[in-house]
Order: sequence, then structure tokens, then C-alpha cells
Amino acid sequence: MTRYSVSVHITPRRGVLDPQGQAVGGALRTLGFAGVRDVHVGRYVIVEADADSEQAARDDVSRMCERLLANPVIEDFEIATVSAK
Amino acid sequence: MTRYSVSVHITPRRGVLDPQGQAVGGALRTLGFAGVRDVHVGRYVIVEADADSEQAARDDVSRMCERLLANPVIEDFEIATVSAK
Amino acid sequence: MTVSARPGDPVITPALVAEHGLTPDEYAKLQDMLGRDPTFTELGIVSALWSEHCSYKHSRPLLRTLPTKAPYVLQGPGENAGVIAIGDGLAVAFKIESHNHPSAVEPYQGAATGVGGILRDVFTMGARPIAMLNSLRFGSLERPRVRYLFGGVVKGIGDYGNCVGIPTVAGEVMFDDSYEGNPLVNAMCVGIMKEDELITAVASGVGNPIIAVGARTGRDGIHGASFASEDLSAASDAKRPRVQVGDPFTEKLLLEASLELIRSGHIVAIQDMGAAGLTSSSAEMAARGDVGVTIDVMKCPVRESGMTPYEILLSESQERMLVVAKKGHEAQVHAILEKWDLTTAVIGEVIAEPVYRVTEGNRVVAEFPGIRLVTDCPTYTPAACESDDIARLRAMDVAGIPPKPEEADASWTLLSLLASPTIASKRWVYRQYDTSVRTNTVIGPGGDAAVVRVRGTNRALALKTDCNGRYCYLDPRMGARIAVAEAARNVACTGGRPMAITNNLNFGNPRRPEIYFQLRECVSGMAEACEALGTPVTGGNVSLYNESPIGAVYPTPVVGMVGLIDDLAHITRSHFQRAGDDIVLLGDSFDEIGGSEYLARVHGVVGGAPPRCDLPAEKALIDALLEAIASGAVRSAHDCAEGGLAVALAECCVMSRDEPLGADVDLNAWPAVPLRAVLFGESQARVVVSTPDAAAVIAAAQRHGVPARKLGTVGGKSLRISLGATQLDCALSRIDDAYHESIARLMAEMPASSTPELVS
Amino acid sequence: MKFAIVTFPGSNSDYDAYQAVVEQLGEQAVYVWHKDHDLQGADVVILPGGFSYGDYLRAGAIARFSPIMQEVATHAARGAPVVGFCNGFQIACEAGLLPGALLRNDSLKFVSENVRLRVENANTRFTSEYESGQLITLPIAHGDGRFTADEDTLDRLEGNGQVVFRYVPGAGDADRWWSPNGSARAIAGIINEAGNVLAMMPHPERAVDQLVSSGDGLPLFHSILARVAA
Ligand SMILES: Nc1ncnc2c1ncn2[C@@H]1O[C@H](COP(=O)(O)OP(=O)(O)O)[C@@H](O)[C@H]1O
Ligand SMILES: [Mg+2]
Repeated sequence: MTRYSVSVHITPRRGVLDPQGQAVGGALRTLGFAGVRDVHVGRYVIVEADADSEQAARDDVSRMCERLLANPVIEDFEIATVSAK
Repeated sequence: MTRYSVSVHITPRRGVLDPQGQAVGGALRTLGFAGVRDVHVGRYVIVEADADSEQAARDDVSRMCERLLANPVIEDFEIATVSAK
Repeated sequence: MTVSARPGDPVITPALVAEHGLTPDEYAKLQDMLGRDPTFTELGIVSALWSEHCSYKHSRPLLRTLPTKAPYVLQGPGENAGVIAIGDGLAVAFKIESHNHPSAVEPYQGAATGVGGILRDVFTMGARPIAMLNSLRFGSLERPRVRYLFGGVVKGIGDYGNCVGIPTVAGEVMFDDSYEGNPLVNAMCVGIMKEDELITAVASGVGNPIIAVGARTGRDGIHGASFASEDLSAASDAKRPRVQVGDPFTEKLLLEASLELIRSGHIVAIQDMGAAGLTSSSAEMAARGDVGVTIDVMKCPVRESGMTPYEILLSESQERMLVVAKKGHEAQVHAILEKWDLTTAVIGEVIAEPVYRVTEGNRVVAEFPGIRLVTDCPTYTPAACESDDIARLRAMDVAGIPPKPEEADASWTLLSLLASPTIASKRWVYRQYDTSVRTNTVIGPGGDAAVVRVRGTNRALALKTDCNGRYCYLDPRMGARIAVAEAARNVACTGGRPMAITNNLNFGNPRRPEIYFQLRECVSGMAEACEALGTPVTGGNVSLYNESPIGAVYPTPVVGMVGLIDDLAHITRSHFQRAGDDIVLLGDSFDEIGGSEYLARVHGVVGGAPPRCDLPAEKALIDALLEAIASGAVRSAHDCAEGGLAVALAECCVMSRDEPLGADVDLNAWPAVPLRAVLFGESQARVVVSTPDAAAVIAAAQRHGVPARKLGTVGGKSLRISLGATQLDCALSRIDDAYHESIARLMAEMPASSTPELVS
Repeated sequence: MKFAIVTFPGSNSDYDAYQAVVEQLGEQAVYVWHKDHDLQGADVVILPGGFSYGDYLRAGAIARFSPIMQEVATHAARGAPVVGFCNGFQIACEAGLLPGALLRNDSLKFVSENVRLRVENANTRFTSEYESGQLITLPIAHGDGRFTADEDTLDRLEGNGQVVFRYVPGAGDADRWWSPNGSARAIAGIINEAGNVLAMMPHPERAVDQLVSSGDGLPLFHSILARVAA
């Protein structure tokens, strides 16, 4: 068993209202960042877990996302990185 | 001007209690993911903004993090990716 | 003008018609109304307006039988909310609404957007929301999925109401397997206004502009969109969301802006874009005013590009309103909304021609003969027939069920009932609700009804939702009467005179005769009780098709009661206040354990006839109680409900966790009634009163023909009940723990299948 | 005396603060819109409770950039009193008027109830009408009330008497620390070093009228009045 660190991005689904992203975008423009077009706010989750292989770690975390970490009705997830510790 | 998409990771500072990470870790283990050691939950922010160059986009978003997106008392930030759209 | 099909619209086939929920007869009716075939857009509009949710096609004839009138009713059913006058030139607007199906799919957002919708119904009447209530039903908390739904719904209700800044002050939650796959989430809002600030959603004035206000329109929650996601437009995202996400922040802005707009005199009508969005709000406002309207969907602010008229008309994006402004006042309207950072756009106008017309730029994509669009909707009176199985359950000989060995210790039974999630304190729930914001909450959740003062007067409102679905299942007419009577009793216990109700009829599929029977009987029972208690119905909501693979939910006609306390000095709490006070029971106990929580929890039995609801007795009880309260003789009052007299007494002891007070009572007054029925039977029309002057309370009761007797005295650190050979002595600490901690324990036991806590 | 109550989009306890000042104290209060640049000559600024900007991103993070916050900062820098309740505490920390930050409650749940507090320092211009060590009951209603700062900051706050209110358990157990939200050292409210900016998670403005509350918030307002009158 090796310890892996797997990071995940969870983001509001396209088409789902993202009021948080809108509010932050508006605030940034008010602060003078005129070039800001769109902002999306999601979660960044790092799971440290023991697994037999990198692939196993990735698969485990995918299942964690499906079952708990992401809300499939309104969110998408994507495994960002997998690294042995 | 080009449209860039810049993504940022904002994570709880080490030493700051992360009850969300703990709760999620506990929940994952109860769901049968026995290998889970540690979980950290942070924010994943995607800023789409117009800028003159990739470097300018990165610099802009760094300043956005310093001013608004992250609170240095409790959070660290890191620019994860910068890409032209 | 001629209507032309849009290039790219699907061809209308019988299958497409069926997918839109229209029967062949309904489709023929539509063709007849138009004198031609409808366009795809028109089909969408009609499918929304003639849906059960918008048209009440299976319930309208029944709803007409409910009493709706009283001198103080300013607005009965038919508007966004009902309105009653409460004196001093003030009025109260209130309404309840369900969000059952959205909450079953996504509990957090489903419940949150339910709260948002009902808030809008109230503030679009011109009233400022001052209190929220809810009524919730779930399956058993032993199951992870149920814990997930329960946790998510409670958090969704809390987060939304808290953020908008409206206290959630009362409600009810019950757990039963019949709700397993189909939880019920009903939210009620109460608002206050001056009588002359009342505004209705009636479009008028040819040439007046129609303005869309608030959030932009997205592709969320498009009616019936699940089937069409690929067909509609190739470019559209196949994963188009069916769940709407709420934005309480925008709602708060919308609330303030709407009230400012209404008070400004620049508008003639305003309505929430709720179910079926732009379509229903515009069609209903036009129909109420019997005027024509024209709307150009291209002028509607959208969130995504490439939206079709069909999508824009049927989107259920949240936090949007439709306003009919006075012609020439557009700039002033715009300025008010701008101040609150809200988007506005003039999207149409009131026209003289009696048509409902939708254009996409210059192309007419839908046109109906105005009012017929709403009035031509068919109504149905399906066959009704009681289910034999249920009739058999009701006839079951529950008295013959032998007690369990553990019941030899009556404290065991009492503690298991107190720990039953249906009876246990809902503190775990309402600790997540801001109850103190706006500083009007005199009595928050935890007692009988909530009490909210009316600022600037010496009055207060008493508010409560109630319904026991199990009673309604076993005997729908009786169960619905009880729902009204119990809500009224709860209101009276706090010193309030019951005034009027709103109701939410949660039922299964009405096309099944046994379900339509339940609906019909429940409406009759509700009508009888409202008649007898003098509480007209000012509005409500019907939610049908609440079924899952295991069957229909219990018939659950939730009652939301508003009462008036006309002197702040009369406000009465539920729990014992002072050691040494006498304990008096108003009302009588009978051998009635049918349908009880005792049978369900201890014996796993749902059967027998529910307790009888004697309406004149309920009325007399309320009058007697209010008279005793007004005379100053009553220190606390709490009615008997689920769990019966023993549970009511225990609740009186520990409801205040800071200052629990024990009691010493003798229940030998009913020798003919079996012991367990005296303790745990759920006979109606009973209230436990504590008083420094038992004689005065009993005298008041006698004047109204209400049986009353002294049961014992308040005091000590335990609840002591003597009944025949039984001597129950249960420490307050054990009662407190069973009552106050059991839901928290169940929720902590194991994580739900997903964590609502992750919602950012 | 004149109180300015800053209304941010999403404020909701601004009304409670207004009613407390006008109805209970009989003093003057004005709502100041967040886009304004004028405190209208107020003596005291109240940053009210609520969910400014929906609490999106972090509670108080966006509100601190509201135009009016420049005037609030100037007002505070002059040594004039600023008091924040609930969201006002979060905004004050985000704006750097006070040290530390307020994070999601450790239970991860919104918590609304009456809590018992101990007045740790009655020698401030906001608490002179209490006694040090006095136990009071105030409502809380927040999801992000976990006060957090590094150990040095916490020690400094304690050493300077800047910890003004602390959560304590129920009756008879006042020496232990206990917190409904996981706050460091059970801190419920703090004051700045200069002694003119106080903020707290509990709601004294909702506890000024016995009919709906304990009334224990009233002395805080009376302290403010007494100080200025003196
Ligand atoms: N979902 C809820 N939201 C707010 N308050 C609730 C909720 N459920 C129960 N309560 C409160 O808990 C108390 C007991 O409720 P309930 O058991 O329904 O009482 P009763 O039997 O008198 O109708 C009431 O004060 C009620 O308002
Ligand atoms: Mg009751």
C-alpha cells in the first residue's frame, strides 16, 4: 500500500445558476479588474488515501466523488492530480 | 486582448482547523473507503478575464487573490492553470 | 397576425403530445380553441398551463366546496396569497406551497427554492414577510438516504430563510415509511401590510408595459424538458439541469425592491414567475384582468445564448418577477430596481385585442384567444372508491393487541414514545433556523403555536402548521378535520383566536379511485372543520402524484393556521411555569388508540380507527380555553396530540430545558378506559393547563360545557403518574434526554449518503 | 446621539439595530446605503447582521469593499465608535478593523439559539454598564462564527483585555469555556486596541426588549450613550 494524494475539482454544472460566481465576478469588476468576464466558484478537495496503485487511488476517489464529494445533480467533478506521497 | 481562463486553488492554512475536511474524511470512511487518511476542502475558483498576455492574466488573478479571493489570515492560494480560451 | 412555426421546432406527433402530458381529448380541445394545429411553442405553453400544478384540474371542483368567507377576509383563494384584516388598518397575507418533487431530487436546493417561491407569493401582495413555517414528511431516519434528504431539506430551508432574514418560527416534521421515496416539503410564509397596500396580480390598462425583473432566465427546470433535451436544439447542453438553484441574496434584493415598487405607485400589478415561469405569470395576470398581452421573448434577459421561445417561456429560473407598470413610468420603475442592482427589461405590453400573443422579434410564435387559455382548461371528477385494504385496517381490533412485556414498565413506553422522531423535540431542526431576526418572535419553535408580535399594536399572531397523515390514511374525513382542529387548538393554547387557514393537499395519483376518494373525503372533512371553527380557507396548494414504487404517500392535507392574540398579556406558553401550580385537563379521554403513535412505535401497527373529532367539542374547548386565558387564570397550556396525555405531560415538564419542572399527577379519573389508552391514546379536544387557580379554570370550562378536572400539581425533579396499580416515576433528566436528543443522535449515528454540509 | 446603520445588499438585522436604537433607546438612527459616501454626521456606526452579498466567497469579504467602508474606516481611525454584530463582526475582520477571521462553525451547521456569555471586560466604552464577570444571555444566529487567529494574536488579545465577551456553558458552570461554534478560546466578541471598535457574533440588538428576549443587550447600548454623554 502506498499513500497517494488525489486532488479533485468540483464545479457547478454548466447551465446551473452560480450565484456565488456572479457575486464574486461583480465584486472583482467593482474593485477595478475590468477585464473579468466570468467567475465560477467550486470546491477543491484533496484526499490522502492508501491504495495499491495510482490507478486504484484514482478509481477510489472517482467513486468517492460519485457517492459523496460531488452532487451529481448540479455539479461536475474532475480528478486534477494523483501523486504518491 | 485575449480571453484567458485562470484557475486558482484556495486552501485552509496549515494549522487552521478544517472541520469540513474532517467531516468528509469521517463520512468517507464510514461509507467503506477505509484507506482514507486525510481530507482537505478548499475552494476552486475559475476566473475568465481579458488580458494582454498570459503573464498579465496570471498577475491580475494573483492580485485578485490577494485583495479578495483569499484571506491571508486563514487561507493560502496558488494559481493552478492559465490558458488562453 | 399569423402564427408561424419556428424552423427547427420538432414536428408535433401524438407521442410528443403525450410527452407533454396532454391527453388526446385535451389536445383536441386545444385544436378547437385555436381552430388549427398548435405550434411547438404553443404546445409547451398549454402543457404547462394545463398541468395539474397550474390548472388544478383534478381538484378545482372539490376546492370550490371549502368555506372561504368571513368579514375579515380581504382576499380569498385565487391570488398569490390570501389576506385577512387584523384590525388597526393592518392585514396579514399568508400562503403555503409544496416543493416535494424538487426536494426528492435535490433536497437542499429543492427546499431552498420552495422557500423562495412562497416568500415571493407573499411579498407580491404588498406584504412584508415576517415569519416562515414548514411542514415536512420523511421516511425512517434509520435509512441513510432519508437522513440525507432530511439533513439537506432542513439546511436548505434554513439557509434560504436565514439569508433573506425572515425568521422560521414553527412547523412540524413526521416520519413514516409511506414517505420513504417521496418526502413532503411544504413551506408557509406570513407577511404583514397596511390594508391599503394590498396589490393584486391583475393586469390592466392598454398600453401598460410588462417588465421582467430580477434574475436572468436560464435553462433550469424547463417543464417537461427531460424528454426533449436532445431534440430541442442540437447545440443545447444534453445535461441541461432540471434542478433550480436558489439565490437568497437576489431574493432579498427582490423583496426590498418589490415592496418599494408597490409603495411607489408606479405599477399596477406584480407576480412571481413561479411554476411554468413566464408563461403562467403572464397568462394568469392577463386572464384575471380579462385583457390581452403581447410578449417578445427576444427582449427577455437570458443567462445563456441560443435559448428558444419554448425554453424562455417555460424556464423556472428562480428569483424573477413580472411587473405591469403604468405607461410612462418605466424610468421610475427602472431606477428603483437599479438601486437594488436588479436587471429589468420591458418585454411586452397590455393590448386591447383579447389575445395572448408571444413573439420572437417580428415572428409570432404563439397566439391564443386570451382568457380561454386559462379558462378552457378541462377539469375532472374521477371515480372515487375507498380501498378495501384501508377499510379493513380501520376496522382492525386494536384493543385486542396484547401489550409487550416491556410495557409493564410504563416509563419504558413513555420514553420510547418521547424518543420517536415524530414526537421528539425538533430542536435539531429549528436550531438551524434563525428564529430571532426582526425581533418579533415572542414564542419561537418548541411549544405549540409560534407567537409573533405585530409591531405598533398590542396584538400578536399565533401560527402553526399541522396534519397527521396516518389519521387521514385510516379515515380521511376524520383525519382532515383533526388537522384543522389540532392547528386551531395549538393556536388557542398560546392565547390566539383561530382566524383562517391556508392548506396544502399532498396526495398520490388522483386518477386512482382510492386516491381520489382520499382527496374528496379530506377536502370534505377540512370544509366541515373550517365551517365549525369559523376559520375560512384563504388559499392553498395542491400537490398530487406523490408516489414512489412503494405506493402513494399518506393523504396529507397540511393546514397552516393563522390566529390573532388581541392582547399581548394573553400570550401563553406551553410548558409548566411554576412549582405548586395546579394541573388541569380540559376535555375527556376515551378508549382510542387507533392510528396512534403508540401502536406504530411500540407495536409496528398502523390500524384501527383514528380518534374521533367532535367539532362542537373542539369549538367549546377553544372558547373555554381562550376565556380562561383572558381571565388571567392560565399559566401554561399545551394540547394533547401524538403520544397522548402522558407525552403531553412529559413535554410540559421538559420543554424548557433551562428550567424543567416535574409534576405529580393522578390519572384515575377514567376507570372505564384501559390504562394504555389513558396514557397514550390520542383522544382529541384535550388541553393540559397549569394554573394557580384550578377552580377558575374549571368554572370557565363548565360555562362552555367542557369537561375539566384537576390532575395534580407542578413540581419536583421527576414526572410521577399514578394510575391504578401503575406508579410511574420518571426522572426529568431521562425525559429530557429522550425528548431533546434522540433526533440529534440518529443524525450523528452515521453519515447520510451525501453530505449537505458540503454545500458551500 | 445619532447612529448610522450601514445597509449592505443582503443585510437583514439592520432593521433590528434600527428598532433597538429608535424604539428602545429613543435615539436617532439613519440607514446608510452601502454605495453612499456619507455617514450623515453619525456619532456611532453599526455594522449590522445579515448576509451581505449573500456571504458568497467568505462572510463579509465582498462587503468590505463597499464604498461606504472608506468612511467607516476614517470614522474608526478618528477614534469614533464602530460596533459590529454578527455579519458586522465578519465584515470588520475582513476589513482589517479587527484582527482574526470568522470561519464556518465547527458543527458545519447554522446555529440559532440563546447562549450564555460572560462579560470579560466591562471597562470598555461599550460595556461599562455591565460588570466584569457578569453572565448575560443573548441570541446567536450564524453559520460562520468560529473566531480564528494565530496564537500570538490570541495571547495579545487576552493580555490587552481585548476579549470582551466569551461563551460559557449553561447555569452554574461559568468557569469552563464552551462555544457553540468552535471559536478559539470561546471568544464571542473582541475590541480593537484603541478601544473604539467592538464586534461580536451574538446579537445584543435583538435583546433589548423583554417581550421577545432577555433584555441583556440593552446595557451595551446604554454604555455607548453613557460614554458619549459623559
Ligand atoms: N420543521 C419545523 N420547523 C420549525 N419548528 C418546528 C418544526 N417542527 C416542529 N417544530 C416546532 O416544534 C414544536 C412541536 O411541534 P409539533 O410536534 O408539531 O407540536 P404539536 O403536536 O403541538 O402540533 C412546535 O413549536 C413546532 O413549531
Ligand atoms: Mg400542540
